[in-house]
Amino acid sequence: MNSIEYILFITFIGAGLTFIVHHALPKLRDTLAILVSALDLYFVIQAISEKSKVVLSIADFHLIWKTTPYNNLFAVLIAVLGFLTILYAHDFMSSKDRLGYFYMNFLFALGGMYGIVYSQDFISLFFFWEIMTWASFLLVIYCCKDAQPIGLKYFVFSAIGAYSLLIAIVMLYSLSGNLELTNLISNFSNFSVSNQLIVVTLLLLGFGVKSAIMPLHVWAPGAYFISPSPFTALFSGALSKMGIFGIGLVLFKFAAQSGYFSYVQIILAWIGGITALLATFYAIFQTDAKKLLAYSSIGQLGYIIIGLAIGTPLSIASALFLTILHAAFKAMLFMATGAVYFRTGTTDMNSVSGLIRKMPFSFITALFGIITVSGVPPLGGFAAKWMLYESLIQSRHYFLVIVVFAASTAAFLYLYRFIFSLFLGQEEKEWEDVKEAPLLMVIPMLILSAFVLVVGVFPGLILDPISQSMNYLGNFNFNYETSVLFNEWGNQVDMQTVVNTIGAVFLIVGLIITFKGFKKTRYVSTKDIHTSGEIPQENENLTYAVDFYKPFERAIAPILKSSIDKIYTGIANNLEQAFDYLRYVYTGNGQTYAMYVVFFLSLLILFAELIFGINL
Amino acid sequence: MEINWSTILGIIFTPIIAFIVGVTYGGLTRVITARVQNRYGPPIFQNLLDIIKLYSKESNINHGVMQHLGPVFAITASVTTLFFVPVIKDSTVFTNFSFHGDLIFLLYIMVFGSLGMALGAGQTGNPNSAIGVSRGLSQLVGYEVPFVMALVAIMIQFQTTNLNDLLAVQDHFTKWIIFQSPFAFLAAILAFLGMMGYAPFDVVIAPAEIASGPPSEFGGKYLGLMLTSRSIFTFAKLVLFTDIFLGGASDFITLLIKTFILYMIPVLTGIVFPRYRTEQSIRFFWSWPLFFGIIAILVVVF
Amino acid sequence: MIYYITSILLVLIGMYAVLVKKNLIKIVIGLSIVDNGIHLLLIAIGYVKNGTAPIFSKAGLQPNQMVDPVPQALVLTAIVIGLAVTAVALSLIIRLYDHHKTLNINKIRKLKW
Amino acid sequence: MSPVHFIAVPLFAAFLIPLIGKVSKELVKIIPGIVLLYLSYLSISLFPIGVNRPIVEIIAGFNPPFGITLYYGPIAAFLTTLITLVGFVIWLYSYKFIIREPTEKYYMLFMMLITGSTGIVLTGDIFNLFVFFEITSIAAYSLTAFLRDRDGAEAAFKYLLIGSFASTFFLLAIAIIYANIHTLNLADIASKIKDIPLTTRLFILILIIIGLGIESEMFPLNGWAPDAYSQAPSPVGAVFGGIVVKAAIYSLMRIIFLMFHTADVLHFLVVMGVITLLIAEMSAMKQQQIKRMLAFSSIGQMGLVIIAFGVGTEPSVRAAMFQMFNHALIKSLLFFAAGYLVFHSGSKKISALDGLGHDKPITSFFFAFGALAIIGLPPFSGFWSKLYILLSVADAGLMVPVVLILISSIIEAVYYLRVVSRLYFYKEEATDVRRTPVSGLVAMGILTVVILIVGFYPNLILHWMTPAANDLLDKAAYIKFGLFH
Repeated sequence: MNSIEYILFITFIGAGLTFIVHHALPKLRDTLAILVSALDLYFVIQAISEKSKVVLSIADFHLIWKTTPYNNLFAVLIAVLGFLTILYAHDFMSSKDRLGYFYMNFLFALGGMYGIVYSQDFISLFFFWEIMTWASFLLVIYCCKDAQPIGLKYFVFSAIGAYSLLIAIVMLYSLSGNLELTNLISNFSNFSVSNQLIVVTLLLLGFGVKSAIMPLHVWAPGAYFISPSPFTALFSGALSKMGIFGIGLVLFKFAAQSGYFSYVQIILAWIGGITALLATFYAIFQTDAKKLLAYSSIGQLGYIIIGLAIGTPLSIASALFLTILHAAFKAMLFMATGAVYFRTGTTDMNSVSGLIRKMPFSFITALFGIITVSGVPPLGGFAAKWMLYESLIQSRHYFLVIVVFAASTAAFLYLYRFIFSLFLGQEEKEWEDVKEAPLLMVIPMLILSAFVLVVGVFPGLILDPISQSMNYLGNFNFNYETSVLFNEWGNQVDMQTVVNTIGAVFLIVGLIITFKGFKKTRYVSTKDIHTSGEIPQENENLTYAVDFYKPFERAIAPILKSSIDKIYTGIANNLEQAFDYLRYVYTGNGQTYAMYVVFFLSLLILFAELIFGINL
Repeated sequence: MEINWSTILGIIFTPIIAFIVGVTYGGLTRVITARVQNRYGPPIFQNLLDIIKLYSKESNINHGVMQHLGPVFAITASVTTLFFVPVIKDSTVFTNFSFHGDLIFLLYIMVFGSLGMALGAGQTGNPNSAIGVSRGLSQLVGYEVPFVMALVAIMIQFQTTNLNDLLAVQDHFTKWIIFQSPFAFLAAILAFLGMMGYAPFDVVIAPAEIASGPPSEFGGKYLGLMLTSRSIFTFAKLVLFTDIFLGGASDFITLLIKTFILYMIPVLTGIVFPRYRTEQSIRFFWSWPLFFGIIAILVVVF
Repeated sequence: MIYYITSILLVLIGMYAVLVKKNLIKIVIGLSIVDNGIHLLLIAIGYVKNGTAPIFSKAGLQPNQMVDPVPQALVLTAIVIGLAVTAVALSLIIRLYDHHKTLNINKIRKLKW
Repeated sequence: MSPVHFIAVPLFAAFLIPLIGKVSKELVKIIPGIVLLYLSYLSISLFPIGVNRPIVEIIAGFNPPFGITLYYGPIAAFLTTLITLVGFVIWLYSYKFIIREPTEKYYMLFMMLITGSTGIVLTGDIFNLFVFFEITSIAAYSLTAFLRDRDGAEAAFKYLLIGSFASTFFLLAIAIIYANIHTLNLADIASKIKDIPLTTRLFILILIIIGLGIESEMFPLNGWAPDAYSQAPSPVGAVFGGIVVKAAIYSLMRIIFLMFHTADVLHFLVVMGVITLLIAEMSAMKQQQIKRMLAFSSIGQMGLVIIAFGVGTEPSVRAAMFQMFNHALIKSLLFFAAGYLVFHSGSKKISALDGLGHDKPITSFFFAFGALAIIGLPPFSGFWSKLYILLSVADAGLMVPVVLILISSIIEAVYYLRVVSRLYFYKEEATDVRRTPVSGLVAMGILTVVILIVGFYPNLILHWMTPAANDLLDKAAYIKFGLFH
């Protein structure tokens, strides 16, 4: 057996085993799950050097899995994130019931993702796509009754996506009689233009649903919100990246072969841009931390899609860079939120506040997370954003760059609100007894925080595998050094200098201000504040959280008026109503049914020749 | 690593010069405002005296580590911005690190300080601070958009994102970008009004309404540090605008003249205008400045 | 020819009863009439004018002088089946009447949609 | 060992059961199991022979085309195996489920149903086909009303009304065929059908479509189906969905492929299949009762099968048969699970199922499993058949049906998942202490395991589908073997 076989085998068998173990030896369950994900990680790394290939014949198809640089990139992402989230889940989930179900589906989702990224043919891709989808669906509805409609919405959208994938696959099969990726890629230019266009559109639609691009995103906020936090981290960090994985593949392996590629690029890039902007605006007005992060996630995927769609080397690099980074920082943020939830039982930003001194590590994680999201140097987010802007400007997408910039500036708003509401502000009595999350939850968060810091200083570390996978996607070369980024005009940003400067100034001034009058500097509680002479009462609410961005909301009110979600709900309701009318043909009267038969008979007789032809 | 004395000199002297100039400009503002309003006003060095007084306060209070670090974030951003802007054109000393960063980097490092301050202000638990931050960030979204449009227009026009390259282009005063790309300048200077935070865009600190907003809980060494940072940052921004639009400066006299002229624009506007509400100012930035920005880009494209 | 016409008429009459009459018994009668019409049709198919029974009862009898035996066999089977169906139908009607106290088909529609 | 046993043994058992009922009630319950076990064994052992070369059995000593023949070819081998195996599982389930007297009648009718269905599949004579159809139908009417309640009788009467129509039209078609070409042997008819004038042939075709389409649940002829499925006892629902419909659809397709194999007829089938599928799935969406929902789903699946048959290429027919196989298993599983869920909740309503997943975890698990399988999610067997249907339909260039099939799949997923989520996530206090009997669980377990195994090794079944599909499509071979040429 080679590594890929091990990975698939271990994950799926492990998934089944955890379910059984949960009922037999509940104590071993978590250990087993962690072990499975650790083994996966080991074999994923093993697979990189091994160059494994697996061929499995099932039905009439050859299912092929192979390692390519592009596959490895995503596989490592999944493996690392999977391991950390399962580690995190151990304590987070400890008080929940139905853990066998949870871990089984968690591992199924992981296994589905491995199957997708390594697949070299569309059947296995679709097969595992579906497994991943239903495993994640089962995790979305895991919590409670309220999750059911949300889960159903997620499933319906996933099904629409999956089935448009399937239509494309079926079309490809009927066009070329084969579903192996390498074959299809080389055959693709032989298809007629309209077929090419339909296939590409359908594939993009299918992958786009998973990556929640704008008109198809409505499942995401609810699903991210309601799923248990360890899974949300994986969901947003890795699972949604499967869409990105597919889009990258479709764009550069298929669409790039045809003449209308530039139109596809522009449309997709603008969809990404609008996604980023609107999702950011929606995120600003959420009152729940997880929903806020969910919208943020949609927005970030918008950037990634822009990067892929632009298709210059620098932009693809930025997209892939952001893909990895987003996995890290969104996992960090969801984990930090999860830690808050674990201790306080809520993620409502209007009720939680002032946890910074109670949960310092969660705060640091959240802080690093938001700095990375915002793209402020010196953390990793800056490198990604920088490459994106440079490539947008240099590929002459002038207005798109404005949209993107507006989106990422507006992102400061929700990011600040996120960290302010949960960790800063008044330290209220209600949360006096809150403690830091358990060690096993803190460790993954800190590991990821360290990662974003290192990547921020040395983006080259990640750009190495990225440039390899870009060479797999096409002939994309770009210039970079371990800590220096270059744009296409040759201008540079030297992260080392930047970090040194920031670090030095910060340290010097920080030390001065700390030690100047150190003994006379007092800490006072947050009740001891300037309130224009009035002394705040013990139980007086001094937290400013509700309607935090009311002025901004007033400013952009026209944009927020329309809701895509409502349109979909309307359509769904009307359809159900229509279906409801339709079943009234079954009147319940036997005679009516007999009438149908006779009516159908006479209809057929009347139009016999028309229907059955004369060459019977 | 070989020791580069000019760099070290630059690192030491640039912040000091920036601080002195910034503080003096701050004092001048108060004088000018007073004169316009038919008052006598404080001495020019009042701001410097204030800062010295604040530093010399013996006892200080804070509400936690983020408040403690907030001003540090702010000054880090100010100084870093300053280091990545070529203060004196073609000078080996005052170019600092401007070759190692570009305009987009500057855009981001410029908000670094405000965000750090916002975090510090947030921890104080003073609702007024939070309200101020909310307003400030909203306004930030407002003016960043036209500003970026102006920058994008310029970047496209001159095919560079580095300030030194832009300086190299403007070797004669007819080639100053203010003349080559007037709409970009218009968009940028209107955004600059917001950036400086004078009236009509001073809703963030609105002293009478929300007790100065974000800085309201800061005192002593913290406030001193903030004011220091503010002075340096003002100078850095002025130099940046001078470099972009007015062809930079080859010596200090020119630099002072150009920056002073630029500086007077927000100051004088601030004296004559009343205060905008947050949504009004956002709408303002998204009307004329945005329009100028679009024109600027369209002009470049066609 | 008359047989064909009669059988078609019978089928139509039966159909009418099934589709229009509201009484369950009448509907079952209609079904039986339709059945009978088709049985008659089958017999008519095999009928040979002045033919004899399909038995070689006397020497020199040609096969084409005999009535076709197959339709008769079919009809016998079909009659038995029709009987069984009618029996089941009537027993169901009894039970329906027990539950609904009516034989009107329009009122027996608890299962719908 | 001969295919005659498939008909003779259950028929004999059916008549024996009431007699034995006088002696021992327990024996009555066991005999059908033994019979079905024997038939399963028989079908599996005959299978390789039948697939290699059709066995043509002469019943009454007359050679074809005069005598009645049984034609045991690949497709018959496949379907008898399916019927007997599903029949055996249904018996296993019924063993503890049918606790209501008179059990001997239940088993007698069940045996008659098996007789009729295997007869339909095996016979090579069109009138014989009619007779077996009637045997099946009469048994089915009676089984529908087995529970002796108000709704059962109503459903049975509707079924009977429409069913009689079906038999009438079918008989009429037989009469017309006989009038024209004086033969009843299917193979013989197939070889002579062109002798009939065109208009008559059209008329025959229409009558046959109506006659057999009623039992095949084709819209708009399927008014009886939801009522009958939902009012019959649960194992009978499984019998309808797993056995009767399969036999009916086979006979329809056999006749069409033998006698009316033209592009227009096939297109007509595709259109009817799509309409049936869509209307059934849409109607299922808002059903209040779980078994009625399953009934509509069943109709929808039949629409899918009809589409695949209608495409009429070898891969599509193969896919259709695979789908029939999967549907028989999965729908039986669903009916089984639904039977006990209804039993435990004490109501047929879907809303009464809230929280049963905690109370009755195993039964609920089986239902959820079946739901996921029938939606066509991997790695269950339903995935492969749906995939094959889609591939073959698209291969024939019919993209619109592909899209419509997938839309209906989404609808299907929605209503199934609604039920599943009710089972597990709508908590309610459990009150029912009765337990699902072991025999029922074993029956469901067997189906589950088969569904999973086939999901992982679809070739186990697919391998046999190719000869079966060829059997259905190759008219010449049928005539050749059927007439002993």
